[in-house]
Amino acid sequence: MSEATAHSSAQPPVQVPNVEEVLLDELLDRVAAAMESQLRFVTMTCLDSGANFELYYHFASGSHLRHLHLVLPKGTEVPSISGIYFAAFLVENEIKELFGLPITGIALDYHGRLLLTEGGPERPMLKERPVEKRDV
Amino acid sequence: MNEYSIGALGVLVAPILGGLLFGIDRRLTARLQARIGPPLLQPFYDVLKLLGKAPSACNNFQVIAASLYLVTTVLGLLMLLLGQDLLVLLFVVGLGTVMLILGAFSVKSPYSQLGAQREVLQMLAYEPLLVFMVVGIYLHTHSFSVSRLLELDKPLLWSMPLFLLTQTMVLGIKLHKSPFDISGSHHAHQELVRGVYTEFSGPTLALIELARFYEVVLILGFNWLLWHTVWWAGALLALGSYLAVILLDNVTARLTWSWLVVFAWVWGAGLAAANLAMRYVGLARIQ
Amino acid sequence: MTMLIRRILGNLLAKPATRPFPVVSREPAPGYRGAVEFQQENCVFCGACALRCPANAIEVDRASKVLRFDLFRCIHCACCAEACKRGCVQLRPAYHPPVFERPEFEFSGAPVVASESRPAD
Amino acid sequence: MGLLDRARARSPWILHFDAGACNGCDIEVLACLTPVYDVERFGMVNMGNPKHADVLLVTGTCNLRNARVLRNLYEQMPDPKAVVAIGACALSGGVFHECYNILGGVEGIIPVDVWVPGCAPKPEAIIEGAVMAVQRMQERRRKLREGAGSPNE
Amino acid sequence: MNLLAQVSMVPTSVLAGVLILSPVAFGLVVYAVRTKWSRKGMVSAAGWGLTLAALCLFTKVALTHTTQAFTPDLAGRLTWDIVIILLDVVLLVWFFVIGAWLRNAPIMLLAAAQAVIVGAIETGLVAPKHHAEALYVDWVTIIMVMIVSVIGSIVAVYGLPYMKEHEKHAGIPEEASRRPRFFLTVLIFLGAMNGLVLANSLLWLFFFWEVTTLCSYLLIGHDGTPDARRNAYRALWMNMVGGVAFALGMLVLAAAVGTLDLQEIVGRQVQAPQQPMVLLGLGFLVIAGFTKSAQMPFHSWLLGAMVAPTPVSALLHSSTMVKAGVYLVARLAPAFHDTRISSVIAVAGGFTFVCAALLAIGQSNAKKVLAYSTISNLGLIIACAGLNTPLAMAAAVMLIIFHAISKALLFMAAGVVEHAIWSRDIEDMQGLVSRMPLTTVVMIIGILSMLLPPFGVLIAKVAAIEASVVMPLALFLLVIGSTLTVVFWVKFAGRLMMADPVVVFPHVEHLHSMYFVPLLLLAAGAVVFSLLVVPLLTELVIPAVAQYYAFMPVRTEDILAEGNVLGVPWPFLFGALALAVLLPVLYSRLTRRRCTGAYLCGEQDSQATVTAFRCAGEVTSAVSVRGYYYEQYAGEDLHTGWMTAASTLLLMLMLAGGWIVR
Amino acid sequence: MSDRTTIPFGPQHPVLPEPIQLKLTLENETVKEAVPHIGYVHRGVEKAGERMDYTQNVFLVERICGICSFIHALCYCQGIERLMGAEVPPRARYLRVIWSELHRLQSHHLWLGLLADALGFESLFMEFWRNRERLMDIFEKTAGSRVIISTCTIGGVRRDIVPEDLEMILRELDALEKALDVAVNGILEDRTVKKRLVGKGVLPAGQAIVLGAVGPVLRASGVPVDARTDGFAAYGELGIEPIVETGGDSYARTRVRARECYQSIELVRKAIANIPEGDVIIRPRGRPNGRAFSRVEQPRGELIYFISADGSTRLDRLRIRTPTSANVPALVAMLPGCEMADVPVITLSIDPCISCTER
Repeated sequence: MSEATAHSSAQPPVQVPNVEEVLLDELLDRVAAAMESQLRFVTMTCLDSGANFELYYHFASGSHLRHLHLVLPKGTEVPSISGIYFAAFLVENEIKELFGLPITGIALDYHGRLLLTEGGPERPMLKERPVEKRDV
Repeated sequence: MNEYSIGALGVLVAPILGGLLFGIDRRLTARLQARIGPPLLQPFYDVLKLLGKAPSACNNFQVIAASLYLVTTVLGLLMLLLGQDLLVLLFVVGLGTVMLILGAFSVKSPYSQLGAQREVLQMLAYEPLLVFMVVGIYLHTHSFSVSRLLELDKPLLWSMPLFLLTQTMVLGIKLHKSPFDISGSHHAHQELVRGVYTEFSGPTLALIELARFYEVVLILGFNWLLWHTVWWAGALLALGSYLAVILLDNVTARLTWSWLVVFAWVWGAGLAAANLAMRYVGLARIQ
Repeated sequence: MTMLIRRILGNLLAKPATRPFPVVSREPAPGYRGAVEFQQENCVFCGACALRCPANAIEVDRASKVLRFDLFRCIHCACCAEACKRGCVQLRPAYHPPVFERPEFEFSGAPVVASESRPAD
Repeated sequence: MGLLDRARARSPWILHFDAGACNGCDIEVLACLTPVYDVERFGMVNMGNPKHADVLLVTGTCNLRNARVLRNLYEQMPDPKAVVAIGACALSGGVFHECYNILGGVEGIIPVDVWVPGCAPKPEAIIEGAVMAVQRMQERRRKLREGAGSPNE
Repeated sequence: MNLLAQVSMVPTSVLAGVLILSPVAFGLVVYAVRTKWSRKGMVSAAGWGLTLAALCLFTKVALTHTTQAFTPDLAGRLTWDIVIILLDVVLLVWFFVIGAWLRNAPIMLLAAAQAVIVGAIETGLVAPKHHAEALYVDWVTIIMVMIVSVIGSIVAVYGLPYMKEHEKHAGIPEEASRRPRFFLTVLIFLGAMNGLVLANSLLWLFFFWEVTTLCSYLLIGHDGTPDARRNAYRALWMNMVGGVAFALGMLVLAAAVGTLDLQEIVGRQVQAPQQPMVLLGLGFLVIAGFTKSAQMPFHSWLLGAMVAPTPVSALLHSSTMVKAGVYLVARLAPAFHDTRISSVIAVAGGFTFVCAALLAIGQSNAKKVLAYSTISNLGLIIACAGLNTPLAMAAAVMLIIFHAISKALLFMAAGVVEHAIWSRDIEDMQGLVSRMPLTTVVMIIGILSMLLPPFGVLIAKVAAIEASVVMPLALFLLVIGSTLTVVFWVKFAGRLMMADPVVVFPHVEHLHSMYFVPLLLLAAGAVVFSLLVVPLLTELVIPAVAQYYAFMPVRTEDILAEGNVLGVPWPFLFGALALAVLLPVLYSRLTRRRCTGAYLCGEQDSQATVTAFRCAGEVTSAVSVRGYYYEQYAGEDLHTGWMTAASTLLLMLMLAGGWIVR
Repeated sequence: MSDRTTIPFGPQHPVLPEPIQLKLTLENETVKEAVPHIGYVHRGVEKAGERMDYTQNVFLVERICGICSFIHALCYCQGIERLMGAEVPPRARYLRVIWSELHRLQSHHLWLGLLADALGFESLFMEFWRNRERLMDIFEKTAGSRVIISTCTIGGVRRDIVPEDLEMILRELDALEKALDVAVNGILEDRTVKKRLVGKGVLPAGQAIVLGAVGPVLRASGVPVDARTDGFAAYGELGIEPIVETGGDSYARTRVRARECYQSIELVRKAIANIPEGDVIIRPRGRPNGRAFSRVEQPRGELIYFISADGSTRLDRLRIRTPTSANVPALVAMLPGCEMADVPVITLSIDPCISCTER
């Protein structure tokens, strides 16, 4: 084994290309535009960055990924895009359930019971919530 | 040997023969799939084990249904052995099948229900074929009884060759073999789990399995009738169609119920009718 | 269909593909990451293996020099073997046989305590 | 009774339930059915229906949702029955110990008779486990019979 | 023996009078005295009277072994013939008035046509008048009289509580009750039906025939709803078409044979070479039979008739009135023995047998299934009559008996269920076994008695198939039809039996005694008569058939040699089956079984009171299983067109049959 | 009472190898509605990925799915390598292709076998799974485990394959290809199988894109999207043409997968022929920092990892989008209108991997 072609640990953070910032009120229009240009819906990603939620909407045209980036303070309601992209219903339910991000109007709403079961953890993906290890 | 001892012997020997046939089926299927397969006696182990399981049934009727299924199949076999009326035999055996279906219907379980619905359609598919075969026999002997048939000195096969095909089809349907296994199969890898058998379990299921031992002998007995003059020729004929069904099972996928009914009625009943028509025309010419 | 018929009839005539397990046990390949074995005599209880284990199957108490290994947690990734500079942990090419009861494996610096079992439930 | 015991030993029908495994153990369970391993030699058939099964093979770490299913399935299996837990996840939760939605193994949800360690265990180990489960079932019956003093159930 | 001897001394004409007139008299009392007790008393009295009279007639013939044609006397010059003619006139005028009242030209036209034709016969315009014996008694007649009187009485009694509840549900106050009119009509019908089966003179037969048409019309329209009126009207005009065909048949026969004496027509026809004209006349009568028995293409009226209160369906539209059609065809059968039209009748009957069974598969309305099954079975009986061999005729008679019992039972049970759940939909009856176990068991017995051995219907069906081997086409139809029959019955029974697998002993429902007793009687009848199938066949049916084919030597052995049904050791079979039922019951008593609910892929909700499972969103959802009706294969819309066309073609062929070279 | 039949299809169902429930609403035997109920396999891997050391995560993500475990690890490692700016040695890249393609091959064998089984074609199931055992043996010999081979790691691979073993792989693949001809002929040309597959679960290209379908499902609808064309690992050098069918039905999906088996065999052969000598691993310096996407092609389709790291040993966020979660909406859209008997076939036709979907 050889030593690596080394990078210093102080390298600048790598950035994701093709990210467009969007505001909450233009979200649906932008998604509709994506639909019109026949972009394939890839998925959504939610990040808990303290006071805010960061939402990425990932789309693809052919093999190229494009992202919409939405930052919003916790507690803000987000409209569902499943009316435009039905495929988003699964991941929207998931985000709603795991992060507690209020997404409204999901085409097929599981009401917070997609993945989690009563009596189990709630909103486990939030940062401030330490995960209790469960023992039998 | 009087007829009672024949009957008693048949009732005792048939399940052994049937179990062995199923054993051969499983063993042969395994060998066709490059496996070693279970021991030849596996079906007997299965039945014994099921008998020893804790009694569990969803309602009393299920037990009655299973027992009627068994008893009618045994009765059917007895009637065959004692040279009784074949048509009555068919309906007596049909009673058992209907009871099995009703037993499956008696539980509000979707898989059992759908399985039962499809079993009804299976009956719809094969029952006419059996009746036509019996009619074919009548046209030779002017009697519906087996005993009269046995007095015939020429094998039926010469004048009823197409019935060998329809009988093979009936066998395939009855044994739930691909492509006819719409309502339940031995291995549960199908959309209806085990179809009609889903809700039967433990000793109740054992009765059904035992009934199936008798049933396979009974159906093969029908095949045997096609060449009754030389006993081993008939047995070979029966074994041949049994092996053909196993081979077919291994080279086809399961098809759907609508296909089955159409196929059985167009091809099965078609072949049967063609053969009967040949016979009728032949008889008319003789007269 | 003809190809398949030929194939299955060929199967019928050929020897079955079934390995005669358990009559003849087939040795796993030489590099197989199977049974975890500890050479306790060389162990210095540095805890490198425990640190690297993704499944927390190894527990090392550096103070009292005790190593506990939970077979039921082990995912056979061989991280411990990679981590151990002294070669005390190795994955032998053999599989752990099934057990009726949860085995307990632990050893300490000295004296050596053999593995023993406790009832599972 | 000897005959019945022999029949029992030779005809364990299998129900396999995946309680949240990664599929690794499941495909190894399935591989047991295939020509190379062929568990049907031991009379084992994958029944897929708890009402017909004798041995329950469980893989995967449980969560609340599939634990409910697992209990239901176990409940529907007629006695005598045995449970084989397969793979690190079913044994203890394995690599998923940091996950929030696991209960950590099958034990505690239903009684387990045989543990098959490994990630994923080899098909040989799974077959061995199933055979051991049958032994366990027999032993339990023998004990029960000796204890209760009645030869029949 | 002394009593029996006395019974056999009673003149047949007296018994006939009791059978025909007493129900009418009781009916008039019911109509006049409008109290609960008069209704109960009179209907019961009529029932007992009819039953006793029928039994007396049975005993008498059994002891004397004679068939007998006779004409009862009335006072002096006034003969019953004249009374019948007068009543006929009244009846046809009544029909005309109904037509006028409905402002319906076809009805008026049909009534007028009948009047003209009957007038032409009566006035001797067509052929010189010839004396015809009015009534005739033989075994077949007696079997029919027994069915009409016994089952009719049972159904009439059952109708008492039924109609009460029926009116209560419809919100009709006691003062405005139409029950007196209802029971009057029913009782008149019973009298007329007895007259019909006893009649030997075609004119008498025609009169009673038209009375049953009228009763049917009144009873179908009894509820007075638009639906009821529409269907009553349809039943009326179709049956009047049959009436016209009947009258035409009489006309042709009167011209060609010169007599309206049924026995004589049959007798002469058997001896003489078959003349096309006579066959045409017989063909018209057969068409009349087809309309009354709701054979294709006339089957739609019987389905419409299902709007009537259920006792009507049980009595008129399954066990008795519709049997008049097949009875007539069967009566005539020896006359066209060994002719081409006989074959056409067999095929037409078989065709209806298959088609109605197919259409029954597509129905989810329980009464419609029963109606289609009735049509189907009547088709089978007609096919037997068409096959026209002693074995076939024996099968036909057996079918008439067993079908009457089972179908009346089924209709009555369906009526009880309807009054409990206020629905006729089979889907609403699913799991009935856990809500109304008693009724369901009765219903299941009824269903099983329609399709399984060792019940009589099935034995008759086997005999029919065995008889049909002489005719490949009919054979084909019978085989296909029997299989289709199994499908809809098993589906039906399956729906009733689908129970939640809970270990609670179902609460047995309380049944009104006037429901319970009739149901019990008929269910017991279905079982007992099936047990007695061998003596029934050898002692009753075969002698009847032998009388029938008096022109050819019929011996029991000959009939039985054709088929082997009776060679089967039935008692042994019964024993084995009984054992197969009893042992599990015993076993279930002795062992404690465990029920773990239905298999629902592991997601069964054991807390739920019904069979339910957890699904998306962790919600509990009840399992619902709908029956299959295969609408895409067995839908009414799909088939009615071509079936009507094909069956019409068959009827044409039958009429022309006499001219087609044999 | 409802005039429709509602039945639970799963979680435990013999034709479903994994727990998922479809609540089917039937009219006669026609499916009117199918509502998926998942969560039986949800463990919370994304959260565990934030709590475990980023190097240990390799073994965690491998166990998201045991069928394509190597490719999960590959995707994760490529993401981390991107964040650390690490360059993987060429031999390691070729070995990654070899193991990836062998995994794809075994996964497709597994799937083709399961499909045959769901069709009641037991002997064909046995045939595929018997052939698959050759691949399992290859894994055991080259990687030390049959299922979860744990050879991919950050900076390369943990084991080299010695030349004799490469030879052995080639020999085995030759034998496999011969056996595959028979089995593939069985599933693609058999009339009974065709009757069950052709025209079942049709997904037109436009709908497939809108529903976000990926992998063989998308390609079977005529859309040539294959992440391997991005050229990760050694795919750039080896060259790859996406396999496309235009039928859009279950049969087309079966064809795509069957043809991909041959493609994988070719790729492995090419990779073995061209494999360079040299190291198989580097030890990258530093810690991952920043946000990066990693995208690879799993047997089931496009697999995407989104990794957010802040320079510590724990990741800030590990988001995993698996191909099946992208194909489930397509499944929900395809099922209504099909026959009950076709439900297993259509469900299988997206090659569902529930443990991927739920993580």
